[in-house]
Amino acid sequence: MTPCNERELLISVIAGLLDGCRHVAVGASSPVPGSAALLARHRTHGRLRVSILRSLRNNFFTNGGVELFDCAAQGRIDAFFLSGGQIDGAGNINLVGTGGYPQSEVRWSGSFGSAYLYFLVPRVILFREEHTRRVLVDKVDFISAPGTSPPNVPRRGGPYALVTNLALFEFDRARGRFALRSIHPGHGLEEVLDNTGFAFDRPEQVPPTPVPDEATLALLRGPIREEIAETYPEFAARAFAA
Amino acid sequence: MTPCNERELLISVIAGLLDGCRHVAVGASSPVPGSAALLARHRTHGRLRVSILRSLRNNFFTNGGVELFDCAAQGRIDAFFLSGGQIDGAGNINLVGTGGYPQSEVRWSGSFGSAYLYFLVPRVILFREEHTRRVLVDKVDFISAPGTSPPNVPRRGGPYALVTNLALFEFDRARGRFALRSIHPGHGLEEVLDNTGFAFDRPEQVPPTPVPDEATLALLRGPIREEIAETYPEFAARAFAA
Amino acid sequence: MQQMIRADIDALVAGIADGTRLAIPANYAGVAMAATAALIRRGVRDLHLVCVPTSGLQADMLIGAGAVASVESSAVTLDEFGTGPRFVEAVRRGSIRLMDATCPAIHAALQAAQKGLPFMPLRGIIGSDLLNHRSDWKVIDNPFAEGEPIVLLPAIAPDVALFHAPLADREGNVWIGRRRELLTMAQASARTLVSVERIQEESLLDDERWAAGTLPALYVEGIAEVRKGAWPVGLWDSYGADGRVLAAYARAARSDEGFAAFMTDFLESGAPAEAAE
Amino acid sequence: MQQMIRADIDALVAGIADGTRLAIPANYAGVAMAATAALIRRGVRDLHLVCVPTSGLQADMLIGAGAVASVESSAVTLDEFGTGPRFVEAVRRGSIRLMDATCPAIHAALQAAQKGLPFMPLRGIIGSDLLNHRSDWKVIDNPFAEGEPIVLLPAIAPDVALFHAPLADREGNVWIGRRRELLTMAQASARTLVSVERIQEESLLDDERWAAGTLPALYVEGIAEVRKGAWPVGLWDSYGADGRVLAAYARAARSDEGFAAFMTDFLESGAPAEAAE
Repeated sequence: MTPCNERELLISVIAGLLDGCRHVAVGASSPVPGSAALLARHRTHGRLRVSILRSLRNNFFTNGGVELFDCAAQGRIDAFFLSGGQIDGAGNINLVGTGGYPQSEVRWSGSFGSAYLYFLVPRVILFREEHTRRVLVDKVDFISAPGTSPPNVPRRGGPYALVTNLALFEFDRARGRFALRSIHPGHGLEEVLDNTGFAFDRPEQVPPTPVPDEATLALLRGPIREEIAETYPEFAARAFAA
Repeated sequence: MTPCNERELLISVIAGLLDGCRHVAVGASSPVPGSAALLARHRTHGRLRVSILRSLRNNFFTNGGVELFDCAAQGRIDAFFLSGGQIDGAGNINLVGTGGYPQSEVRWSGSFGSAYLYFLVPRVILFREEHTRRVLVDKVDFISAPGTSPPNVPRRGGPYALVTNLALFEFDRARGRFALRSIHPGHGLEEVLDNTGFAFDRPEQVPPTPVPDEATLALLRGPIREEIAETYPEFAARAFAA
Repeated sequence: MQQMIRADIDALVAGIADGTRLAIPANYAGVAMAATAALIRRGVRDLHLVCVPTSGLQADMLIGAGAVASVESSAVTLDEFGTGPRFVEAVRRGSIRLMDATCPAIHAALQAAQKGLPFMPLRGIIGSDLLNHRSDWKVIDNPFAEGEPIVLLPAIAPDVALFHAPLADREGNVWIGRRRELLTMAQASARTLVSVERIQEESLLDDERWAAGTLPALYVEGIAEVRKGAWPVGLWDSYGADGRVLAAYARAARSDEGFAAFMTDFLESGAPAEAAE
Repeated sequence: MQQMIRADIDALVAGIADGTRLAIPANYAGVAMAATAALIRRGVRDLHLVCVPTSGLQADMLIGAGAVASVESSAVTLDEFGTGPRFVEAVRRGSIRLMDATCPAIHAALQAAQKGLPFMPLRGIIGSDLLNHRSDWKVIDNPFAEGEPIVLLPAIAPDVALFHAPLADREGNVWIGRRRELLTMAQASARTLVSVERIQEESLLDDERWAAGTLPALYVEGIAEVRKGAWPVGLWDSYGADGRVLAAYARAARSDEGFAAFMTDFLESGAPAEAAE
C-alpha cells in the first residue's frame, strides 16, 4: 500500500483525539477535521454521532443557525474544532487580525462562534496546518477566545490539543500551557522549536507521531474519501493517496 | 328578521371595540370573542387579521406555543380577550382562586398568559357573561394580572373594556377605574348597581347598548356562524337566532 | 446509532423513576396519555410536573393517582369541561406543592435551559401575586434602563420530557410539525421519551419538508409506537379530543370514589375501542 | 389581506431607505443577492448591517459600493475564497464602524428583540477582547450565583430583514424550512422583505408539512419573485454557490479598480445567464 501522506497523517492524529466522544461537531471549511470525525465514527461502528455543518447527509440540525450553540450549551457536543490566524502559548486564539483594532493592518474574517464554543465544548481541538512563528505566537494581538478563565467564570470547555503539520500538542488546563506530545515523521524537535513562537512543556524524549496502520489507510482511501466528498469534493479528490 | 338575541348583542358590542385594530388574537374557549373578531374582519373586508388559537383555518402561527407571546411582545397584536373568576374595580383579574393561597377553598385553572399579555396588548377586552357581585368584586382575592402598574414598570397594554351580559364598561387607565358606557336593552341602572361589587364612574344618563342592525345580523347568522363553526361547532349551532 | 425503538409503552416509561422532574405538553400539543396510563399502572410516585405551559387530563389523573409531589403550571384545565377536579381537590387538601406560573414564563425558563443559561428575563408579571409566591423568581433593576424593574426566571431543566407525536422514523427522528415547544422541551430536558402513532422506515430528514418540522434523534432517548396514544385527549393533525370520555371524567373525578371507578375502567381498557387492531 | 407581491426587485427594495438598520443572513441561509444588486444600483447609503450571524459577498459588495456605515457581524467571509476583500480594505482605511461579535451573541440579541426583551444573557465571551470593544455589552453578577459574572447583550431590533427563499405563496407566507434564524430575523425586525425563486397559488399553510417550515405572512411586508435570486451565492435545497464567480470576485475585489470593473459587469448582467427565461 502507498505510504501515508501528510493529510492522511493529520486525519489519523485528529481521529485519535476523539476517542470516547459521543457527538462531534465540525464547522465550515474543515475537510481534515471532518474526515477525522468520519474516521472516528467508523471505528465506533457508527455509535459516534458526527454533525458536519453545511453537509446534508451528516447534518441533523433542524433549528437553524442557533442550534449548534444551544446544543453545545446543553452539553450535547463533546468535541469541536477551531483554528486561528494566531494561536498563543496560553491557548488564546485570534481570528480578528493584527496591527491594531479596529483599524487592523491585517484583518481576518472574524471570531465566528469561538468566543462561545471555547467555553462550552469540553474538547476543542485547535487545527492549523501552518506551523510558523507567524501563527504560533507568544501572545495574540487580539483575543477572540481566551484559552483559560478565572475559576469564577463558568466554563467546562477549552483547548484540548493543537495539531499542526509538524506536531501534536496537548493543552494542560491547570498550567494554562501546551505540552508537546509527538512530532510527525520527517520532522525534528529543532524544527518545532525554531518554528514555535511560544514556550511549551515537553518530555525528555519526544516520540514520533504514530502513522496510521493499513486498516486505517484503507478506511481513509475508501469509505471516508467517499463520505467527505459530499461536502468537500475537491478535497476528497486530492487529499488521499491512491 | 328575528330580533337580536343576547349572544348576538354581545358579539356586536365586542366587534365595535375592535375598530382600528390590525391584528386581533383570540384565546382558547372564546366563541363569543372569536365571533366578534370574525365580524370585525368582515367589516374591514378582510384587512383585519384574526388569529384564533386552536383553529386551523384562522391560525397563522407556526412557531409553537410561544409565538402568541412573542407576537404580542413585538407589538403585532392589538387586541386580546381575558376573563376572570373575579374582576375588581381596579381592573385586576383573578384566575387562580378564592379563600387563601396555595390551599384555596375555590380553585380555578390558573393564570394562563394573563400576567404577561395584560402588559403587552394595548386593548385587552375583559369578557365575562355572569354579571354578579360574586364575579365583579371590590378587590380580587388573588391578582393573576394587575389592572394598572406604577409608571416605572414598562407597560403598553392593559384593560380596555369590560363586557358582561348586563352592560359595557370602559377602563380609564389614568384613573384606574371602570366607567359604565352603556346598558344592554332589557336591563337598567339599578340592576347593574345591585350586581356590581365595585364602584365605577358613569355619565348622568347611561345610554342603552345599540342593538346590531339588520346587515350585522345577516352577517352573524350567515358567514360568521359558518366560520366560527370550524372551531366551535356546538356554539355555532345554538348561539345565533334563526 | 443506538437502538431507539422500545418494545411497548411500559418499556418506554420504565426510565421514568419516582421523583422525576417530568415535562409534559399542553392539551393541544400531543399528550402521551397511553404512557401516562402505563406510569399510573406501575405506581410511579413523587413526580415534579412541569406543564408546558399548562396541562389537563394528564396532570389531573397523575395527581388523582397520588403520583405527584409538585406542579409547575400556568393552568390545569380540561378546556370546556372545566378545571381539573383532582387538581382542585389536591389544592384544597394541600397535598401537592403548587408553583403557579404564567405561560410565557414557563416557555422562557425552558428556553434558558435549552441555551444553558442560568436565567431568562421576562416582561410583565410585576404586580401579579404569582410573583409573591414564587421565591425562585427574582426582580432586578434592568441594567440597560435605570429604575426599571424586570423579572428574571431561573432555568427549568427537566429530567425527562414525555410527549406523543404523529410520526417518527427508525433512526429516532420525531415529526413535531408546528409544535415547536416540543423541541424546546426536548432540548431543555436531560432525556426525551416519545410515543408516536406510527414509525416509518424512510428517514424524516431525507425530505426538507418533513425535516423542517422534525425533532432530531440526537435529543431523543426512546420511542414507542402506540395507536391513539393521546386518547382521550386529541392529537393535532390526527384526531380530536373524545368529548364523551372527557365529560365523563370531569363528572366522575369530582369525588374520590368516582375517580377511582373511572380509573379502574380506564387503566384496564388502556386504549379506545376503535384503536384496537 | 394587504397586497404582498411586488412587481419587481426594485419595487421590493424601494422601502429600504438610506440609514436602514438591515438584517441579512449568512451565506448558507438564503442571501438576497439580486435585491442587493438593486440596492447598489439605486445608490443606497449609510446602511447599518446586522449579519445573522455572519455575511459574505453581500456585505462585502455593499461595503465596496460605499453603502455601509457600520457592520455588526461575527465574520465577513467568502468561505473557501477567504475574507471579504472590500471589508478588509474598509477596516484598514477605517471607513466603516466595526461591531465585532460572536455568532450566538447575534442570535441571542435578535431573540431578545423577538421577545420584546431589553437584553439576553449569554455564557462565554468573558476574557475575549470582543467585550472590550463592545461598550453596549454589559457584564453583571449572575443574580442566581454569587460572584459569577455573566454577559448581557442588548436587543438588536433591525428596521428591515432582507433575505431570499425558495418559495412563497400569494398570501405572503414564505417557506424557510430548517433555516429558523430567518424567522427570528423577521420577528425581531420591524419589516421583512423577501425575494423568492417561485410564488405558488396554494397556501403554504394548507399542508402541515409545509406549514412547519413557513414564516407566516403576518411578519412579511413584501415579496418579489426572482429566479436565481441568491446567485452567485447558493440557496439551500435549490442550488450551490457559483464558485467561478466567487473566485473571480475574490481576486478582483482586492483592488479598488478590480472591484469597480467587477461591479460594472455584475450590476449590468444582474442575473446569471442560465437564469434568463
